[in-house]
Amino acid sequence: MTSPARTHATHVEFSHITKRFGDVDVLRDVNFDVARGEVHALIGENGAGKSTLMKILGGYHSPTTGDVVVDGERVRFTSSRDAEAKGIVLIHQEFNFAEDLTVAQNVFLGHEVGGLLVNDAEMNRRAVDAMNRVGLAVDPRTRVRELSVPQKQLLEIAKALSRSATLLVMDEPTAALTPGETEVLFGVMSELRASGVTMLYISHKLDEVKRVSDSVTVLRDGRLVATRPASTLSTHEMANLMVGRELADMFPRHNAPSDEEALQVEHLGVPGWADDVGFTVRRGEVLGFAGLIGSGRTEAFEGLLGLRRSTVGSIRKHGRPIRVRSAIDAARQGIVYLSEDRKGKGLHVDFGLRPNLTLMTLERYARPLLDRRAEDAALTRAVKEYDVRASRLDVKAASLSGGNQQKLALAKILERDPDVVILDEPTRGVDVGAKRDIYHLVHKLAQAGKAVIVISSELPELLGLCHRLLVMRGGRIVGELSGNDLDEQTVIQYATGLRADSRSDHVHSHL
Amino acid sequence: MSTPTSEAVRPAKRPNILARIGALGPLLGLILLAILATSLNSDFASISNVSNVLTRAAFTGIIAVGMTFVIVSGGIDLSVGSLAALTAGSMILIMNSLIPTLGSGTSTILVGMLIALAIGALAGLAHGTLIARGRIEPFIVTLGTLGLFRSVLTYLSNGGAISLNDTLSEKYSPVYYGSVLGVPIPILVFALVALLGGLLLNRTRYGRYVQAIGSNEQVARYAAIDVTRIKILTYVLLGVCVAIATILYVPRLGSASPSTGLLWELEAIAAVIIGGTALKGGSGRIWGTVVGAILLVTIENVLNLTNLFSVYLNAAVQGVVIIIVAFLQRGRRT
Amino acid sequence: MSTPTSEAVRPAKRPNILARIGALGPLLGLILLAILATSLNSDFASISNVSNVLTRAAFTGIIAVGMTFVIVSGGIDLSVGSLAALTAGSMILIMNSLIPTLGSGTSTILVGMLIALAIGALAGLAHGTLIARGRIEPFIVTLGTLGLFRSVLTYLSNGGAISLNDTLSEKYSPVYYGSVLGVPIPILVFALVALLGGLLLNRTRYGRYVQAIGSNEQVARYAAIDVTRIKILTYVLLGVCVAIATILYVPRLGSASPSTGLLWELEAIAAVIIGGTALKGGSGRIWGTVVGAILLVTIENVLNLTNLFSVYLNAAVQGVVIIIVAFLQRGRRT
Amino acid sequence: AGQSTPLVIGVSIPSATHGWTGGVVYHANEAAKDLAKKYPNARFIIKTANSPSEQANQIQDLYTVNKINTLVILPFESAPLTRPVANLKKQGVYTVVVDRGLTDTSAQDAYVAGDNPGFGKVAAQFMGKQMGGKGNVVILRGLPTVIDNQRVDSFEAAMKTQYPNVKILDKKFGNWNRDDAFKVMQDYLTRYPKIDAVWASDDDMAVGVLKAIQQAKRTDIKFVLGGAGMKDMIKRVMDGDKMIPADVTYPPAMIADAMRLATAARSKGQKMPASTIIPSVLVTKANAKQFYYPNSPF
Ligand SMILES: Nc1ncnc2c1ncn2[C@@H]1O[C@H](COP(=O)(O)OP(=O)(O)OP(=O)(O)O)[C@@H](O)[C@H]1O
Ligand SMILES: Nc1ncnc2c1ncn2[C@@H]1O[C@H](COP(=O)(O)OP(=O)(O)OP(=O)(O)O)[C@@H](O)[C@H]1O
Ligand SMILES: [Mg+2]
Ligand SMILES: [Mg+2]
Repeated sequence: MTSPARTHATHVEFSHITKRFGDVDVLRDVNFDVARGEVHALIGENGAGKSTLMKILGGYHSPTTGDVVVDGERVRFTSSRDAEAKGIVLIHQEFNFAEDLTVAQNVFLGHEVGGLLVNDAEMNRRAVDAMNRVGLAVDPRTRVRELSVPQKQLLEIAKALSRSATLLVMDEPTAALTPGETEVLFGVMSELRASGVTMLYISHKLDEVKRVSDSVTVLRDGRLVATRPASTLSTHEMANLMVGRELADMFPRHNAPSDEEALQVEHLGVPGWADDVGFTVRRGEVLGFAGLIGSGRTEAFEGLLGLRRSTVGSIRKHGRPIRVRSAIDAARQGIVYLSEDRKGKGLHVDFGLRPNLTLMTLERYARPLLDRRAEDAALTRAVKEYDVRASRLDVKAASLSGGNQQKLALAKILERDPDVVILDEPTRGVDVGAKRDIYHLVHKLAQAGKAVIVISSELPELLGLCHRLLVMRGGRIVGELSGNDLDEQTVIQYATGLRADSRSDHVHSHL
Repeated sequence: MSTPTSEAVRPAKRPNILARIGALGPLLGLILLAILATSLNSDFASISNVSNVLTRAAFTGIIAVGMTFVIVSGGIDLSVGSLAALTAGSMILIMNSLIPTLGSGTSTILVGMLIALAIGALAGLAHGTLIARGRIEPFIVTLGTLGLFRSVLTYLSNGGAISLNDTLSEKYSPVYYGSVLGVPIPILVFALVALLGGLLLNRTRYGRYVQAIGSNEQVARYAAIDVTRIKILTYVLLGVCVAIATILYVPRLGSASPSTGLLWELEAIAAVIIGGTALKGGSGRIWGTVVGAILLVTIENVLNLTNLFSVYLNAAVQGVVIIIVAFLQRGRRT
Repeated sequence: MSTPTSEAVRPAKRPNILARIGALGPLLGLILLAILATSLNSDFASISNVSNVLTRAAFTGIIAVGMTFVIVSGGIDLSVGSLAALTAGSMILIMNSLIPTLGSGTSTILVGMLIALAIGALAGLAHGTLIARGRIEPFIVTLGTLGLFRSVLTYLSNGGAISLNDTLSEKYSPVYYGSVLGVPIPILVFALVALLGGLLLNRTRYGRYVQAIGSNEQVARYAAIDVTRIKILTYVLLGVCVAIATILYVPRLGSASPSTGLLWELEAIAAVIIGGTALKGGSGRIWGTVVGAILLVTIENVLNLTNLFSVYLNAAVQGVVIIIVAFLQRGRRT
Repeated sequence: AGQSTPLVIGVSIPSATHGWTGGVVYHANEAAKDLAKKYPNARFIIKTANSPSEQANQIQDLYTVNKINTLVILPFESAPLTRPVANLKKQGVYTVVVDRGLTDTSAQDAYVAGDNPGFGKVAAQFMGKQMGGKGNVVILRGLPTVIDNQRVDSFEAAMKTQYPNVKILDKKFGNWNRDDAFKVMQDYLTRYPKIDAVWASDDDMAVGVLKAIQQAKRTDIKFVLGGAGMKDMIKRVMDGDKMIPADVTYPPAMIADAMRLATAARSKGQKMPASTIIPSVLVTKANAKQFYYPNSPF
């Protein structure tokens, strides 16, 4: 985006911001300006302090020392309401919903429309309008509990848009979005930009950063590394600034999968979500699942694992028929699933790191009493292996940064040493360095003879990572690509229904 | 670039029929019970019996409406029965002592009522403050005051009963025994409280905030909701509901004793939960609570009207019916 | 993955002093109370009194240990007092009826104990199944059985008491009145149960799963934990604890009646919460529960030893002390 | 013998949860004040309990810590307190049991009691006579306890033998509680179109019964008989209230009698009679004055 509407007045100035949690310095003397009307990207590794800095701006935290200056005026926010009074609205990295309330009630929570009695009809209407802007069409009377992760992400954005912001902070808004939704969001962003709204944009998707932002600020380990015009930085340079070293080959070389089938699923149905899904994955193969939000990928696999009501024709593992009625059966069969919903299904955020890591492999530490020292050793090893960055090992999982939580969740399921690994959005919220690590890990797993299924909304990731790709649409598998067919346009055509195969013979022809 | 919109652009489905029946569970239970009762003893459906049942349901029902707010906000109050007893006792003592100055007429009764409301509100304020500001578990705070309130009443009454002066009692009695257009006053008040409660919970900011806090306190704080104040208010509201119930209760027997209001807390909480409000808070429905309160009284009534079981087993039958009704509306867990 | 960690991970640090005092709240309360009591009446600290207090704490204490598991897993059980009564009654009836065949000796008593354990475990199984499989609110299920169990006992006892045969009673009495190396048997059993409970909760897979379920059931399900089975087991465990408490209790009074175990549920839950376990589940500590149970009995004991307050106000003093202790360890909310 | 050793008398009673126990607590406290003046050598410690096991704890504490040498106890219930009292007796405490006899009489030194079977019998005889030997009666029972069983059984037995034409329609628990009695009576009234008299069996319950009848505006019920001797009810008998023609005593003051007897005997080192029964008396307009204690809470 070029910048016709851009003015050069400073909108926000961060001045010598320091933030400590306990005895840990999370931000150290951060200084930079955000110009009015610009899209200012904030990038940095997981745990660099991006979210913390934005929470300070949004009034959710106060800085330990230093000041936030808005419109030349030093501000001390005591709550998000103070920040909103200044037109500052934050879209959180982690969702903030009262899940028992409806979509519209959440959108207007704290800003209800109406007099003595609230005007629900009006709020429902306006919520629909706000959601329309981001391409989300759910009944405003649905309880948020019933939404999927990407829908919640879109709703967070819609909610922020319903407030009239002059400064909009977006903390990884696209982490859970597919390219389609991401495009819609960018459309909204350029509208906002045209109307003079300043935006702070955090993302680990550097190509997006390159595309939408005017300036880029890089944080590393709580310190400011640089603030540069986006036009002067390539994504490669951004990555290097973030991690402080050279990052080579994002995607590892693919080894050829074996011919031995690891998992074969036929006629999987999840009422209301997926219909007649069937696929085969071989040992050593990385199989991708692409599709738009709502295409039913998550639900299909949750159904497969017995985590929701489902019907299935047959499941074979290593050629033998097996029954999977629950996640317990699946785990016993060596099949594990990483949920896309980290907070709700993936991690016990109120637990420490150790019990989270060892939860699925406790039998290893029971002799018969749990050997905490052995657990700690496992944690120390895993923290190193997966590069989980925590200030201390005895903190709650909730206080890890988003990306580090993701690494912990991944470590937890891989602790079981499974045969079939299903990863739903494995790199959601993960920084570029760690992403690369995860990609290499996936291939290491494949090389070790495991079958890996990756569900992802990042097409480049799927294309770079997978041997083979299945595309879902409307709860069905509509296309399959492999080898030289793997190409972005084709996937999008399948996903959006511009192209269709008669799926069953296509899929099976490859077996 | 204009990639087509996501598939999320699909209308969300309406809850299915089964889920809807689940939501109607308690009502269904009540209707089944009523049919059963009528077939066992046709007097059950008589106007006078129905009016008795509803009048009795009014006390715990009104308290249960207040309790719904507390539970939806994520709290609990075990002390309501004791508070009712203390309020009744204090109200009677004060009214009796006012006779020399205010006479034994309407003004004394009105003052008595105001005092009851004040006691209820103050007790609620104390609870709310200890819980929301003192950050003590509501279970513990109200377990403590459960003992405290009843103890103070016992002390005031010297272990016996505190009786309202006869003339006053006569004057006051229409508040319980009177009726408007054939409908007993307690039923009218119950209906009014339930209606207002329903409006407050579902159609006002306050009610919305109560639900938000119960659903996720952190989110409520992030939405700049004054969590402390809203929480305190739920307890005050409940205290006022207890006071209203007591105001209706006192003219019934004209006395208060250490056994007044015994176990009302269990009944009120049970009414709320049977009505479909989750004990862990977040969402609830007043009409469910009303049905729950009526259901509980009806079970007792049916047992009194029939001789199907040994009297020793009354509580057993109640227990089984409660579990069955809860089963009818179970499982809206995801 | 082998990126070198940029920042050396610092070793785990001990939580700070304030947090520690908070965690020690109930113990602090107990110590303060003991000092106060000794200054009021020096006999408080006598060995015989301390042993009395601990022996009494054993009943609800043992139940509270089981209750800790239920509460940590996110459940509740209101029926423990009734279950104790029913277990005691059935156990006595069966032992009495066994005398003709097994004689009035140890074997009859052992059979009685086994039956008590079986009843407790079965009741727990029923609760757990209704709650975990039937997906009914634990509050409702156990409120139902609270009435049910006591009712059945009342029915069995015809409203009166069920007394153990005298000879048997004599034989059985050492289980309560006896001691090993000067320590009364109930205290030993209590210590053993608490120790095993602590190990089970903190040092076994089962205990970890219980905490995981209470903290977030959904996450536990996704982590391939058999949520249903673990939940059912917590209720079975509690049922067994109730049975153990009953086995110790029967020789003390040698009888069971409709008032046996009255309000034990409140005491047991209060002990758990005072001990620092959150009512909403997820985490808890057995030693806290033990301290909580002892604290509750101590308050009563101190009130019995002194004449500071009118007898009418006993419950008031208890209530206030409970709130104060809870306040001492409050606010570990984030 | 024990002239010089002080007399430490522990009094253990159920806490005041309804009118009658309220009266017990009141009379025990009054008697203690009274007796402490009369016998400077005697000290009284009064404790109330909410349950049998709490009461068992209490008497243990009274012995271990307060070092009582005489115990006057109104047991919450008979069976569960038999062993604990026996235990104290074994330690040398003089035990006086009031109202509810222990299941093993050797556990007590003396027994002072009301007459539960007599209570039921006197009530039945009065009602039968008052009804002219025929008509319908409903009964409200107390709580499921031995006392209640004794009263109701003897009421029914007396009625059956002396007035076989009086029909007992039903007997449900009113829990010795005004509110519960009100509800049960309401439902009796719905269920039975013709009731001639009500045996409320307790003055607290009679209060609820009367209100229910009043509300239903039923005129078929000729009278209600309560019991225990609550002052308001005695007053109504005294005043000639048609609905309350009589009462049957079961005086809560029996605790005071027991304390007096025990103090008198023990201060002289004597024993009390093994058993003192305070009969249940029919109170009518003629003798009501004798039973009226305007200062008692009950
Ligand atoms: N409440 C808290 N208590 C203690 N430490 C915290 C707390 N919140 C954040 N931290 C720590 O502060 C550091 C910065 O976290 P922050 O969430 O700002 O990172 P981030 O840059 O947003 O990372 P990500 O890209 O993974 O989202 C992390 O090491 C995190 O563990
Ligand atoms: N058959 C359907 N009827 C109504 N709505 C549907 C249907 N299928 C999907 N949706 C909508 O799509 C939402 C989310 O779909 P889902 O989570 O399955 O997508 P996904 O393929 O897993 O994509 P992602 O992984 O990106 O979330 C649902 O909450 C629902 O509103
Ligand atoms: Mg972040
Ligand atoms: Mg998904």
